[in-house]
Amino acid sequence: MSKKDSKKSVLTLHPERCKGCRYCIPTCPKDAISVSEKINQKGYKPVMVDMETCIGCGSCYTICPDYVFEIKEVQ
Amino acid sequence: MNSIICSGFGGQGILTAGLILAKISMDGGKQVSWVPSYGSEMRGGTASCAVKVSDTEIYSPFIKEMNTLVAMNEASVDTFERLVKPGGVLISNATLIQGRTFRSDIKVVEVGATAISEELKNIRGANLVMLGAMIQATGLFTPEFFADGIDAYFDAKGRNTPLNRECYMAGVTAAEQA
Amino acid sequence: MVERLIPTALVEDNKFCPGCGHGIINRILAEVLDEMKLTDKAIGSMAVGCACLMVDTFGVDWIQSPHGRAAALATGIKRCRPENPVFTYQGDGDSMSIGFSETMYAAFRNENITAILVNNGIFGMTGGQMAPTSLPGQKTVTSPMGRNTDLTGQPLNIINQMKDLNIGYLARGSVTSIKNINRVKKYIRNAFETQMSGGGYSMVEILSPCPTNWKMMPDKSLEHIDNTVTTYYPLGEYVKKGGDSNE
Amino acid sequence: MALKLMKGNDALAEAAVRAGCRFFGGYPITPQSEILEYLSKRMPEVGGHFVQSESELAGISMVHGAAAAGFRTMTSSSGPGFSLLQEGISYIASAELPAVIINVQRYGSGLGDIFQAQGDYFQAVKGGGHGDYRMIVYAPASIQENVDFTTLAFDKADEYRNPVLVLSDASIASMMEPVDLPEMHEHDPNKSPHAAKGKGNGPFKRITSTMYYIDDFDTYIKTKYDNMAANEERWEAVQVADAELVLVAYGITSRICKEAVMLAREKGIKLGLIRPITLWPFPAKAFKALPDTVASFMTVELSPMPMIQEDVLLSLDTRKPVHNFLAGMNIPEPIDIVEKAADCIKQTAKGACNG
Repeated sequence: MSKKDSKKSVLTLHPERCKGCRYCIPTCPKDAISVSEKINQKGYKPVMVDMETCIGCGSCYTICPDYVFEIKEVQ
Repeated sequence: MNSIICSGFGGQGILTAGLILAKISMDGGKQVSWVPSYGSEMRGGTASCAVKVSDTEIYSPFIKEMNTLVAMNEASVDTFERLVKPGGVLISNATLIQGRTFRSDIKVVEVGATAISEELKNIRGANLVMLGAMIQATGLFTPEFFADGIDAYFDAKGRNTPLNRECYMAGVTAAEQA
Repeated sequence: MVERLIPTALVEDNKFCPGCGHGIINRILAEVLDEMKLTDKAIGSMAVGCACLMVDTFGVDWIQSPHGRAAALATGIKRCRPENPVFTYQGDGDSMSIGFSETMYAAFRNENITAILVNNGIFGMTGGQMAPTSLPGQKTVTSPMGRNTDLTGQPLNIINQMKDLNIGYLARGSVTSIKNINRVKKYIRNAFETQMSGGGYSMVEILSPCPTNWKMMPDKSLEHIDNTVTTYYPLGEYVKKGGDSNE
Repeated sequence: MALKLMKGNDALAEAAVRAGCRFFGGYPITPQSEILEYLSKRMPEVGGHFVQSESELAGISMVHGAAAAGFRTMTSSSGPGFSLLQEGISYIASAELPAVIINVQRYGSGLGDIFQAQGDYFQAVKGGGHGDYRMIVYAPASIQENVDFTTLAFDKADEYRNPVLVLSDASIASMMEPVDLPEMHEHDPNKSPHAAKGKGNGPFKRITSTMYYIDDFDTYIKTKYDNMAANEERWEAVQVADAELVLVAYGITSRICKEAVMLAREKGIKLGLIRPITLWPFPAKAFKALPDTVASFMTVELSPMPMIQEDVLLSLDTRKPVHNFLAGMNIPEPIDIVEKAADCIKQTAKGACNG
């Protein structure tokens, strides 16, 4: 169990999947999500995440209809 | 080719009589068909079935003119007597069909089938009495072969009683004496 | 803290509109199937509507039925393959309008299947026409003056139709918040657990936003569900036979 | 094997069971309800499944589901119910799934009535559902053929992965004749290449319209139905070698026509008979093989309007008169058929045309 304590939740972003619904922005408890300016392959302005602020809580994963976010555990 | 119509009130076991005839004929190596009455003209309580028994292929299973009519009630005679072929046989249930003048160019065998079956305490066996009379009058099969067929038919259903054969044989005897 | 990885059944990006609730529901359904180790055995029955868009992106065996008949197909599948988890995934127009009879009779027979009915109050794929579930006064392309309930009837509450039947599980959730999404995931899990224990018919109705046809921004769509839609279609578990109790 | 005296509907249902059919979904309607009644008892005996569906729409969709699960499966209906089956039949054809459909024809459009008829011909053979599909349609004329062609229908449905129709009628449904039933055949649903059973470790299956996944689908589907048309024609020809007029009739009517042919021959009238056994594909080859003595045709149909007549005309290389005997709701008498045929022979000699 001691190893678990050393793990950290890290967000992986798939901005190419984002359709710009922005459900994630008010859902993020740390206000770490904002809209980027460049347009993705689907034609939307995808969200971007301030990784310094992100705590890897997974709220964005839960609300996102388009599988833009994943939370992975790393050492 | 033998064309037989069995006709009577619904509930007189007339479809079953035809079915027994078809089944025993089949077991006797004949080609057979059995068609129940169908269509609005047959409504109003009268049921009938058309049975063909043949040594050769049966084309149409339907019957317009018949060799033999098994008539359990008055309405059956009204409907079908005129369609019996000249020289054909009409088995008439004399318990219910009385005081009638029949065609003279057919053989009419009057058997009190309902009364006989009542005497034998097997009221549902009136159709078997009629079958006995029909077999005797037409010579379609030997009476004994057909009697064994009736036993086999009810044995297969698991509800045979000696009364079935008795009813049938009473019909054979009545036709002999008629 | 646990990992939140995209479930294995989501084999391609979904094809739904921005802000569509189907995407969220697809993911939580896929999560439940993965967590219960049912993804490899599941057989889905879909019919006609936006749900059809899942046929290439949601990686389980699919059978496509005529419009409305998904529950009848699922009946045929489940009777033949009782060991497999069999589910329907349909919208409200599909399951409650043209398919009302098939939907109700699957419940009436207590078929051991799971029905996921996504209620967004309109026919989505055909362009936002009025559905049985549309709210009184709701403007749609076929009720341009707002739904007149004198002429079209009251909104169809499928839970009310089913809750007195002899069935295994019945619940209604929504996907408007983390809390509601987690709760509806639990409902879906309860539904499949009901099926896998032979508990009979299970159905989860999910209130879901259609920003495109509602002509609302996505965030307003979620507010609309919370503030208005749920007053007609209250959330909660209505029938629950067996399993743990969580509410 | 011992012969069994069976009703048409019962024999058909037993044949389905013996062909390995293990799912039936259907709705009561006269004159096919005995098929449901029989299978409601018989299916559980063989480990199969019977569902009395809430409608024909649901019944055919249950069959669709069972077919997708890899099972041999069947539904049956009649007239008004057959109309409701069309949706599902089109979908099953589109998904290229095997299934057997029974239509025990009854009389009339709308509610109609329960007695024998052949008025569903167009709906059966021209494709009653939407879109581009065909079905092999078998027309049994006896109880034995009810058994034989129901059995064959399951094999052909599997062979072509396509629904197959058995077009019976109220007469054949209710009459009894001796039948020789085939042995029990077990069908392994897991060996059906199309069966949905959960993806396991492999790719997932999408059992939907195959048009989505086949390149040049137009050519593919046309080739499929062309092959069926080329290989599946069946018919019976009776006394056609020297016939002047050939009767054309299927199912129960063909048996009356056979009697009419024999009757005509006794009178020196040279009638023959072509009995289509498959109504689709219509046995055009039977007509191409006829001798030059045949100067005209007469269809005999249990409907008030001609239907088969159209397909006979389409099957003839040369324009020869095609008359019809429209019996409507009445079982025709062989003698009446012979008399009209004799009249048609005379008319033809005078150069009269169709009708």
